[in-house]
Amino acid sequence: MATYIFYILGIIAVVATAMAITRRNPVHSIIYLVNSFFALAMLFYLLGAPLVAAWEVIIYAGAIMVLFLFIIMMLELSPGERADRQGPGPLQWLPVLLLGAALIGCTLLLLKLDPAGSQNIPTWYASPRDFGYVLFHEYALAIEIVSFQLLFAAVGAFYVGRAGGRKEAGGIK
Amino acid sequence: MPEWLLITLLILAKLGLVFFVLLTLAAYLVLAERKILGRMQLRPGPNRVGPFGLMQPLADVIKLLTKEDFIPDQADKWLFMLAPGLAAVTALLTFAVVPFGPPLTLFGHEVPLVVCDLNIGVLFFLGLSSLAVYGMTLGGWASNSKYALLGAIRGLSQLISYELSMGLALVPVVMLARSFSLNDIVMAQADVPFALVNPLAFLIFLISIVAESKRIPFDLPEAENELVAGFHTEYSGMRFGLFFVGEYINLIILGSMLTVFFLGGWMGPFLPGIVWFSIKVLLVCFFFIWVRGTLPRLRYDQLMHFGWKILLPLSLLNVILTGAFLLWRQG
Amino acid sequence: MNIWRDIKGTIQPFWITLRNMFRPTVTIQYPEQRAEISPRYRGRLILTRDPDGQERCVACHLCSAACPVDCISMQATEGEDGRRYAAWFRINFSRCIFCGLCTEACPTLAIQVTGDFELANRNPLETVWEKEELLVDHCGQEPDYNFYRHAGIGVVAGRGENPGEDKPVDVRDLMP
Amino acid sequence: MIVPFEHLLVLASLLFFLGLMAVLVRRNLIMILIGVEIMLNAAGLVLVGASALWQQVDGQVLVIFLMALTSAEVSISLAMVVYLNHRKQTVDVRAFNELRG
Amino acid sequence: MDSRLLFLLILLPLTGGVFNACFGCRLPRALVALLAIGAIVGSFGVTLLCWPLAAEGTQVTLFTWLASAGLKADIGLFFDPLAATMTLMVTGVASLIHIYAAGYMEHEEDQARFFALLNLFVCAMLCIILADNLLLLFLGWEGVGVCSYGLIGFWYAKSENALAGRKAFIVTRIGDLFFTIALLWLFSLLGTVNIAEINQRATELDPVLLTPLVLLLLGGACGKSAQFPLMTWLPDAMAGPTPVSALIHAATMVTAGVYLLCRLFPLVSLSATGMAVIAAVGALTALYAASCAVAQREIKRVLAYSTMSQIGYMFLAVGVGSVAAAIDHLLVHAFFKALLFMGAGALIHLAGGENDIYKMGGLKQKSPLLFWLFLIGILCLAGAPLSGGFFSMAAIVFAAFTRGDGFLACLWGIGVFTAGLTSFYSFRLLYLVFFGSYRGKKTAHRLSPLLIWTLPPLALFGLFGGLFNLPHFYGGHELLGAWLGSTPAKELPLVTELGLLVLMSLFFVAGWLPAHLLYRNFEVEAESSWRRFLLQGWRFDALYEWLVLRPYRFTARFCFIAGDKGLIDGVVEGLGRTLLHWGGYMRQLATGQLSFYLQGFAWGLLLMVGWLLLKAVV
Repeated sequence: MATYIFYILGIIAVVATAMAITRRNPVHSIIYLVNSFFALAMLFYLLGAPLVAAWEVIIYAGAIMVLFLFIIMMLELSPGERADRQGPGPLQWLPVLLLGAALIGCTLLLLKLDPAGSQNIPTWYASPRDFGYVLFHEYALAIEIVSFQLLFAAVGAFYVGRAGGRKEAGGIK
Repeated sequence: MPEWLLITLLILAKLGLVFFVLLTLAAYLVLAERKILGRMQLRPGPNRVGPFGLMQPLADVIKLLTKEDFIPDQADKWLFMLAPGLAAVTALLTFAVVPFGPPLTLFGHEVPLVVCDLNIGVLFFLGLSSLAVYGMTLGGWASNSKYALLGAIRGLSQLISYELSMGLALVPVVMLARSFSLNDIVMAQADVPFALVNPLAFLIFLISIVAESKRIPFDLPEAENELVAGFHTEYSGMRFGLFFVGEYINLIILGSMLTVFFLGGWMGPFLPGIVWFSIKVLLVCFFFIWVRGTLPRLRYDQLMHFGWKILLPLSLLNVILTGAFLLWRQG
Repeated sequence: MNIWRDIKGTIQPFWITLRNMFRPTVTIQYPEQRAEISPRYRGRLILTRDPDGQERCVACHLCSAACPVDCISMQATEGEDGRRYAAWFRINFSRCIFCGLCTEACPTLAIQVTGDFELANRNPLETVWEKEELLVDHCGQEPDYNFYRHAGIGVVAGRGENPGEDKPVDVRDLMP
Repeated sequence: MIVPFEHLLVLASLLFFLGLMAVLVRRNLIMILIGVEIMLNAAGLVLVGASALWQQVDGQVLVIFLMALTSAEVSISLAMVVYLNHRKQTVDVRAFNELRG
Repeated sequence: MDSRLLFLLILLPLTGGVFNACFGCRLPRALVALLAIGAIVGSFGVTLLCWPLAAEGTQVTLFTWLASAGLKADIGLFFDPLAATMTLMVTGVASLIHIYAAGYMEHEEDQARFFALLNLFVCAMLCIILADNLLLLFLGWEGVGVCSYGLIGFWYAKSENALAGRKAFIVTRIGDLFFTIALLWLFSLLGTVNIAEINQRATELDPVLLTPLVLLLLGGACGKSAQFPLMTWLPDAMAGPTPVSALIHAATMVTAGVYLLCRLFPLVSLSATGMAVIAAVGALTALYAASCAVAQREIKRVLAYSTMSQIGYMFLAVGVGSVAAAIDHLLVHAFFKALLFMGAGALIHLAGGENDIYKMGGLKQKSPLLFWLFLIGILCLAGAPLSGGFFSMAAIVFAAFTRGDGFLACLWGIGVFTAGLTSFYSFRLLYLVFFGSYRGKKTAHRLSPLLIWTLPPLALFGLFGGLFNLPHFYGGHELLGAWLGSTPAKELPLVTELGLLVLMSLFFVAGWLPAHLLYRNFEVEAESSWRRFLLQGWRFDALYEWLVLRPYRFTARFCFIAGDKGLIDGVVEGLGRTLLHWGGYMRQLATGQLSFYLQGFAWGLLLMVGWLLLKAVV
């Protein structure tokens, strides 16, 4: 049962992501992306990480994507999306294609090389309590560092977006 | 009868019951709001359709259903049609984790009076409430109208801002209850509701959910005298109705969340749990209406300043204080 | 301190609205209950008659000139005895704003306001009232006033000889 | 019991590949950022999968850090997008080539 | 009683200070002052409450502050009789001075900053007194330095005030350096920073090392207590507001050095040389400062030099091994010197902001009450028989006498002579200020009642403070000495004691008489080079300028021109130019197109993955 759900969700994620990156209208691609993230969140839940799943929805779908939406709406990017009129040249998509092929090749090779056959992921459940325990005991320093980074990001975003920057930009224009 | 069938049936029954009750309640909440606001303004409110105007919701639904469903020419049709549904569904889904009564014994089974007792119910609620932004935002954007866009942007930034303090106000609750499950949180309030244990968190959460519900005094996304009708300016007929019903369902959800997190859920003496729960939720809903009848709308900059400069630091402080308190009590 | 004032100012109105909930409403259940209208209420316009039963209106157009929304129109005509009256007189009540300026302008007190406000209608054309509908069989608010008593009816003969007109006063008779 | 670990890796590398595609091929700054988000999520999927495979919470903890870093990155980069859009009234990457030597 | 209550002592002023610092500028002025006063008075109350804990010596630990590789420093307090006495004095005097300051600073801007610094200062001072380890003590030590810097330069808009603050900070830093070295050395020798442990294990130390250690500690103490040769900052520090001078530069901070030596007395007393140096430094400073005070014209500078001189006495007492005498003098001195400073502040107000004593005079008529209070202070300072100052000073002189070898006898002579000088300049001050006719031009300010009514308690303590440690000879019981647990002074023959007493009294009179004759009806004083020499504090400032500052500046300039500009800039710029040249070729690669760079990434990644794949297959 869980196996089928896994594959279904995987297909949803891949298709939604593919739709997302090919849309002309950024708002549409964000809708697809939210779908994809939803599928991913459920995959996380399936893999025994309910907290991560919840955060995937809260942070990615609920905050980051909304931020994207906000910026798109604020900048009033026209649905025609001026940037992508011309199609991409082969120089641009060729390395990606090769890289993708290589990556998947790597994985398949791994599959082949593994003498014990493919390892199965067992069902497993990490309770919020265990999670918090590990997070705040073994990774306390990392939390400090990451929180500092968030602080710097906030300050940086404020600095870049402050009124002074606008004025300067106006001068150049 | 096989076990799983029984369970499925029970869940379906609960689901149907909840949906039916919720939708009816939302419809009658509209009526109640109009009546109560009327009383506050020294007028009787709707009283023509049926006795005391009790059939008014039905009349409204009929009116909305028979109105012309209008889609603006330049609108993004796909999103325009999707958005109201999104708004209503995200509001409805949240009720899945709300425990509205103590477990019930039925057919020899213990049936918890909650559609689905997730052990991360708090996060489920936060996740869905963060998704509630989409319905409004996409609706406003897809309308391709200045008023709607402005309303949507306003609403978006307002909801994001107040979600932070809402989430942070829940952290002390989780700390006190030592669980993310709403059922456990209710259980933890058997003696004293958290509103008395941590009144600051209660206040912050209360203000935040008023802001989350986009109602007066935080109704900037749909400020009538500035933006016509804000994000749903271009909507008519049942699509508008969905937004409208979504808003009121959201109201009930937020009320029941407040009840669960701070007012002790279904805990209470003498009366059965479900009655206590309903009373509390209805009281909270009355409070919402009362606020609407009393306070004027904030200015946009005041709203943002209040959210980021007062509510957010206050909620952070509250988290720290609660942590310190718990640490101290442990010794 | 300011913050206490703010908190008080936020909480006080809650009490006021709550108190209002338990006060009697000021709304009147209209079709069943009727409002008591003040005697000075400015409702639908009428054309009154003088105590003799004659029309008061002399079609002077002052009312239509005074009307800010131009809802009054008429055609003046003259009887054989020189008495002026309106050939037709029309008030468009869908434009009328019930300001009462016409009644103040009227020299003969012909056009007057009443307390009637029930003019709603499904057909906009029916809100245009003609003279026949406007004219009433009573004197309105000034029952004793009779314009022609003072002014004479019309100028068809010399002074004091027109119908219904008193002889002119010889001012020398008035000397002491 | 659920799936072989390799299948999860294939799924993740597919997602990663799609994200990379968006980054390299699209010229809209916002779409490039979206591509970055997709790649980060693919990495998160591998971490969660690994966490489940070895029955340890550490992988999930790393996903949390990943999310925190992402939000920092997004806030800065979107602020820069706004700034750039104010400068040139466009979000086409080709317009921003001041670093040309 | 919960011994953890002791932490309130430090926490109350800390809270008050931090609160005032953060929110003070938004609160009404009265509330700011009230908060600050409340914090200190609360602290005083806690001291009284905790008094019984001191008898046994209570040790409490709140939490471990630092713990790494052998170094373990707790936030811990040690409340023994010595600390308790000091705490009581500091909180008591500080309470009165806070109240006084509320009146004194009534019309100043930045009250919040002032009171925040004052509260934090008290907090740091209590940290010094109560710390159970040297690291925490050092924290307080630096804390008082910082707060004193901020307070001396409180009116920073005038540059000489800011300079005075800086000077005090830098000069005391020199002392702190010695203290730091001593601290680290002690840690490396004994492996602990706990004071009790250090004192216990002091005998384990190599006697050869002991003397330098004690000298280093003395250096630290000298810096804080303005002893020779680091004394130049104290007269300049009078630029600060008068309550600050009263609190910091008379009663508390400057006595920190004495306290430090008393705290570590078991260690210090092991080195005979060190003790001798301490005594010598004390006696020399006492003489030097007293001689300077004779010629000063500013009222607060006279008091500053007298403070320096009195602390010299305390050092002398420590040097001759009488901790009880030192602490007794410290206490009494704190009371009467705070009284004198606060009185001086009131006098300056009364003279309309004038602080030149040559331009005062006749103030007795203006405020008789102030005159009497000031007179008490002057009597104590001058060591008038039976006043508090007399007993404590006499105890020190006795102690020096009883040790009685040639060197100490010499110091004893200096001490006695200085007592005469002290008497002279004290009465000079008194006569110049209160007698004769008013020589100034400015009109008096109104005196706030707070300025007067905080003085009587201090006068009371100053006058009768000597009774605490009244020697057996006068029928007393040496209460303080017993309380501190120090060895009682050697009993002298009755004749000797009486002789000494008479001698002290004689010197008092010998100081008073010339002052009476010269200054009772003072008009104008002739300038003389000798007087100028004394006025400028033996020209030590100029000496230091010539000896230390000029070579320092020269070296700095040399380093800047030769080292920084020539060597470093040359290398760096040359490197930069080379890189610039080569960079010209590389710039072709930088197209400015984001996608171009990203493609580079992708190709690189492809190479890596491809190579891995190849390696796996082959």
